Amino acid sequence: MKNLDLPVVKFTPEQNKFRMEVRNYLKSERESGAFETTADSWMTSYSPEFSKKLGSQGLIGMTWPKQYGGQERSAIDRYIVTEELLAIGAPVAAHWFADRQSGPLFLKFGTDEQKDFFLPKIAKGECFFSIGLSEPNSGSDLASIQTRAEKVEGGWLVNGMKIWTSGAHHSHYMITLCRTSPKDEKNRHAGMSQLVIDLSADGVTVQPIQFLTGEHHFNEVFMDNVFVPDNRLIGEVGNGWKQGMAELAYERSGPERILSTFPLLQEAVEHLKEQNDVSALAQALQLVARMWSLRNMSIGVAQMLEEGEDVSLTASLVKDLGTKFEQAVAETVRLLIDTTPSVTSEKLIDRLMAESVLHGPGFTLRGGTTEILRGIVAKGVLAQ
Amino acid sequence: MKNLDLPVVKFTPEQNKFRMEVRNYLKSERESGAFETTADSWMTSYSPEFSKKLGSQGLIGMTWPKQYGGQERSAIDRYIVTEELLAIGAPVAAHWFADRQSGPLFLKFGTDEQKDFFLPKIAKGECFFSIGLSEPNSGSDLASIQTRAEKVEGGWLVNGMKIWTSGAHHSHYMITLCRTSPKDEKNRHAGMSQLVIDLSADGVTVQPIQFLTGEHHFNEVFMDNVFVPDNRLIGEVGNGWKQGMAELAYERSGPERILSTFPLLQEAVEHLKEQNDVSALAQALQLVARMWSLRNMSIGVAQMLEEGEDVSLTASLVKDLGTKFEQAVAETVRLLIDTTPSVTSEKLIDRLMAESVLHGPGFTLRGGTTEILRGIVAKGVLAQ
Amino acid sequence: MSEMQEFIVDTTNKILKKHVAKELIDASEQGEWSGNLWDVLVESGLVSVGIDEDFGGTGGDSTDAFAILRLAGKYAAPVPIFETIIAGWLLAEQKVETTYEPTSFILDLDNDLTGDEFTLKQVPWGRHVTQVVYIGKINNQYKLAVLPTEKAQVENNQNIAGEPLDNLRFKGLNLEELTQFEVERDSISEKVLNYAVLGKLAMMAGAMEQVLDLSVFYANERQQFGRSIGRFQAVQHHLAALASETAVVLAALNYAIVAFEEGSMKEELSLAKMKISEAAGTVAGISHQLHGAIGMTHEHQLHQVTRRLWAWREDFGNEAHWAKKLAKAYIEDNELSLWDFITNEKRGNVHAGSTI
Amino acid sequence: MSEMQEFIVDTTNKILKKHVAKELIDASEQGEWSGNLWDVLVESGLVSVGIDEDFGGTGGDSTDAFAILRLAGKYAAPVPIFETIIAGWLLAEQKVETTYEPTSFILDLDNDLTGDEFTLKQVPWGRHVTQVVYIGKINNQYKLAVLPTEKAQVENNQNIAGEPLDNLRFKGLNLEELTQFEVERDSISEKVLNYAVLGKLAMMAGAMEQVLDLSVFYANERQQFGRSIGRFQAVQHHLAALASETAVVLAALNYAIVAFEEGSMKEELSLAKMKISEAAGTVAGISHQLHGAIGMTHEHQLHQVTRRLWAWREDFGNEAHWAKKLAKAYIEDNELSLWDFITNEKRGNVHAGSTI
Repeated sequence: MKNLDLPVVKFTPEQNKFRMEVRNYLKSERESGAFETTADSWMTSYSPEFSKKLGSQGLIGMTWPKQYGGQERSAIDRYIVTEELLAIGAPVAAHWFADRQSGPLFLKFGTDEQKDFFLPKIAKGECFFSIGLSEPNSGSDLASIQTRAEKVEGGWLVNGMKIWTSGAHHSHYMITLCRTSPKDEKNRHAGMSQLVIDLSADGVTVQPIQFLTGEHHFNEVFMDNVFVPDNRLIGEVGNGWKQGMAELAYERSGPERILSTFPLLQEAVEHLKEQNDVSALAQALQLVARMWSLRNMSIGVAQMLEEGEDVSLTASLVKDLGTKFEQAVAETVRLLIDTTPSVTSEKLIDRLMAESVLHGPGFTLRGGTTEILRGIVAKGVLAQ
Repeated sequence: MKNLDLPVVKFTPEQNKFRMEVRNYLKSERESGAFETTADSWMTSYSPEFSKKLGSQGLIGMTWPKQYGGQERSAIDRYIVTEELLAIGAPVAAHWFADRQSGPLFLKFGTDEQKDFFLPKIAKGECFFSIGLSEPNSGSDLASIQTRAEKVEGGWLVNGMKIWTSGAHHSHYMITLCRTSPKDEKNRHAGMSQLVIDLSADGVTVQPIQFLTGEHHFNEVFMDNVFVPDNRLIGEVGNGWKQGMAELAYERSGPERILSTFPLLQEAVEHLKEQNDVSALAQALQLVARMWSLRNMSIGVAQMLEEGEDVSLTASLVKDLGTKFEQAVAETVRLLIDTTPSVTSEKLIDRLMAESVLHGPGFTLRGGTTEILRGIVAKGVLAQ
Repeated sequence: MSEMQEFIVDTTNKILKKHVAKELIDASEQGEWSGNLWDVLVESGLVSVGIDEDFGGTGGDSTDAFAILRLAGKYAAPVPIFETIIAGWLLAEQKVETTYEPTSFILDLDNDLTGDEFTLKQVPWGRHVTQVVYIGKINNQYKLAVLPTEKAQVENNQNIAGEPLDNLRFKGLNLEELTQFEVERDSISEKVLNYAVLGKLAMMAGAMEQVLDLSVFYANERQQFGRSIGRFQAVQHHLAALASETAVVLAALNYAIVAFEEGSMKEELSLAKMKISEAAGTVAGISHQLHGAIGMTHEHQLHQVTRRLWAWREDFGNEAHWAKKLAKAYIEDNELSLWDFITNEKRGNVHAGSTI
Repeated sequence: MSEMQEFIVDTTNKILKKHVAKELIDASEQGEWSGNLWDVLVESGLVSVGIDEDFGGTGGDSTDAFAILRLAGKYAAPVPIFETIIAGWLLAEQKVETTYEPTSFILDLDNDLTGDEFTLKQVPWGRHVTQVVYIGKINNQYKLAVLPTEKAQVENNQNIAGEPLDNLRFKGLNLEELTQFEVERDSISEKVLNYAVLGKLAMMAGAMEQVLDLSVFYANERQQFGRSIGRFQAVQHHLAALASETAVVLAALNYAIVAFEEGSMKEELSLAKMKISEAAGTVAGISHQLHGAIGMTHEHQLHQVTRRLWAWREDFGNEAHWAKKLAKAYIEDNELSLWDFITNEKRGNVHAGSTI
């Protein structure tokens, strides 16, 4: 069995100072009414205005080369910013995927033209991306997708349908996994490619999938003879699966797998502290101990990513544990504090509880279900 | 989906009176030093003297016909006695399997001669049985057993080996599942029969399997050309699997799937009550709520068994939930009371904690693992 | 189950199956009043079961009513049947004839209504009921009073299930002229909680039955990697856990109902509430894990029951609340050892009447 | 990891792998003294790591010592290496030269030794050590004192792992003549707990690594229904959970060790103890479920580590104990919001010396 130790990252005084700057900025934004704290804000709290503000503060695309509008800061600096945004429950859903996945994808596989065209706009918080992966009936088996791109003069003709596409009704583009050659049962992951689809192009229809609360975050995206020019293919033809999987590593171990319900935990701890309820606070702090440990782990993985090491196993571990932790927050807090969960309540804790409970089931489903992650991990450890 | 309601059983005043008689008897026995309370006593606490006392009190084979030494009492009366024995942690391991499984098996499938010969001795607490099912490598797949009985003049010649046989070093007989015809891959459960093997017979060797604590409860039983006379075959040749499965229903839903760690819970609750620790007591009482509900369920299944209804699904539910509850007792109590678990401790709670923790993993393994039970349940509900 | 009760269950089941479609629940959560459904329930006498015919009720006993509420929970019937039945019982005990109007009730002992302007907070179904049975203080005296909502201003609010939980601002109501009765604080509180908790527990049990049904259906239906997902071990484990929790919840509920019916109920209420509220979260969580993404959509029916489980488990205090209450009583009023406490059956020789 | 530390880990690993067989642990649990193993550890200087050479130690720092203890936990090394190392640190701080004798220590602040007859209760490895470092009162004054065990009568007792936890009855020892030092109650208590808790956490982390290794081996090895059980989804879930818990435990441990080494440790100790003690039970439970019946036998190695996890998670207070302690401190001494508290890093500019 391979050693499971991860690097211990010590934040430097400069980093701690930077963290406080970000925190103070966000607090003042909240005080000025720019946003309200919500649970699960990275998935559900959408504000193009606020994204633009963050862009102007240099807080999007932070690690990217300056030439593309980035700040050339470290992954740890970006980690700090991400944490601060989530801890305060800021509205970051609009630019989230572009910053987290699409940008890094372009940097790794994109052409110079693509980098020049997309990255500066993303970094300004003015260009939003969705990720087109799942399809009806593909379920967890992404190799079975049927959206196909046919080679035509000067580009590709795309037909098919994507589902569960977060934010497609707001986004400008969708990075779309398509079949560019027919399925080969012996090599099920071959023959797929990634295309950038302009969501305002002819032939694209976006239809809402209402979330169980009635909110609109997810969509079905229909593509009917959508023309995609050659220069909107990312990386190599047929290499889409591999590229997409590399992309997934970025999303498994970040603070958003730990902090989605943090605003509720924070509110609960403050309440119990005020009540001098040692016994209940102790139970809440047991959650904090889990969170602190997970955070150490997540930061360690971020450091490994920075150093270009393989994190497929460890990132999956973080996500599996982290999303379970996010769920545990609501289920524990409700036993410590009497609440009437309600999204319309004027009481902050009632509202945060409602948001955490209602979004809770999604935590362990999105970005790879518990079942899938555990399969990955088990295969990882069995093989070693 | 079938209705999952079970009968609600109301104990009659007579039954409640009987319960108090049994309870007082057991308390006085404990006070007189006949036994010490232990956790998991039905599996580990062996006392032929005490079994004999219970027999003389008419508390073994209670439901059987008087003609065979029974008391012709109801299944509910027997349920009451079983509960009282477990709640006080009395040493009942010696006669447990004979009373619970072997006696009923003889009553259902045995010849008159077998009933005359075995049942009165069992009811007196003088004749103990083991169950020979598992074999090395059979794991959960009992159809793969290899012990074989070959027909010879006047009986059978048995060769093979059984494993995990509880109490074989104390018992007089072992009811042994054997192959009486070769395995048929199309009907894997056919061709097996049940034979009563005299554990003192020539060719039988009993070797201890030490429990992880070093205690001796389990055994390997080797059978080398053991002759079993014709009159020691139970039921029909080739019907052993079916008979054995019917036998298992008796063992899935009884109080021993709920109460193995009850002595620890009781001790903990008394302690917390003395300490006036409302918050910790509340957490302990949450276990009591689980237990009370499970007990209602278990009594309902007992009633259905009495009425001859099919309980294969519901009994599995009780066992799955009950054994998890038994484990949860130790894991919850340790968070409410500081202990130093030790089997040699003079403090009762430290000793009960040690017993409960050490035996805990076995609760969900014995009598069908969690995995097997859940498979049974899932197939049951999916088919409806 | 008595023949009478079988008939009631059968009738209720048919009515709800016919009249409660997903769309009806959606519309109700959007603020519409399920008038047709309500009228059918009224006509069938189902909103007044457990009330003697002398007081305008349908007869039958509380066990019949709990069986109806279990079905109401199963179908997530979007009407104040729970509130109306229990308000009806409370009024009938004061010899007030039942009206068949949609009625809510609220137990708020810390509230004290005075003057001619006051607010009732978080009144279930407030916007749709014509009267509220209020149990709390009026001019510093504990009262059970009937407040017509005609003149109340409604401030919409809702619970996590989208059920109305409105603030009612009353103005110009003459408190003197209300139908009202003096009550004793502790005994009325216990009575209301007994009715309300048991009723909600029945609804939760019904909702769990529905969750299990939906899950079984989905596991049989849904294909992945070329076979129905019910054949995967992880899904089987989920199903088994759902079946287990549902069965044990029913065992808790049914025992509590029998104890109530016999007039011997004591800690059974706490224990049942503790177990069932705990199970609600487990069941909802597992069913969503099993359903995957589809279960997170508004289009799928699952959330209509899981959101109700999440809301209802908190109603009248969650399991931790009741556990603390029981712990206090256990320390203060109980001389028994734990085993004596658990097996303490005063039932079997008690036969209190149960028709209210 | 520094080169020096890699070397130490490597050496320790080789020694323990060679000398700690299952039979050695069995014999120790039966009461035998693992003399050979102890001698090798002494000769290699591993029982005196973290003590300056001026005081007879081997040098190295506490991080090296925790790395050794992690391996001692992994192999379940049946010797008082944990106790000896920490007792050595406590003595070296009082400028007492280290002796390489097997030594235990006990923090018992409520105890007050007087006269010439007294008992130390539950002394780890009491029967096998030649001296005990006692931290508690002597004639009503807080002391750190060295008690030779020569004249003590041993009453055997053991923890759930079969490790000695003996009562020592001293008679005829002159308290005046002991090597002893006055200490301040709170600061010595904090110091001892820091060392002891971190050391035990390292051992627990090592034990969990071993549990994972054994489980992976078993899942690959064991066949059922014609294939290795590692191919069953339920078993894969168990393995994934074991790997997750082990990884997160290491993340907790390593951060706490760095904070300790840098002299900035505060709540890290509580948080690590809370997480790791919690994980111990999870890991032990899952591994037994995965191993099935074989894991319940004395013959199999698994219980040698799982029983230690069950014992060690309670040592020096379990997670609930530390959570309460932290909750009290959080209420009394902390002005920060939770997020400020979690991200409050005074580290990075502190570089306290770490060799003791």
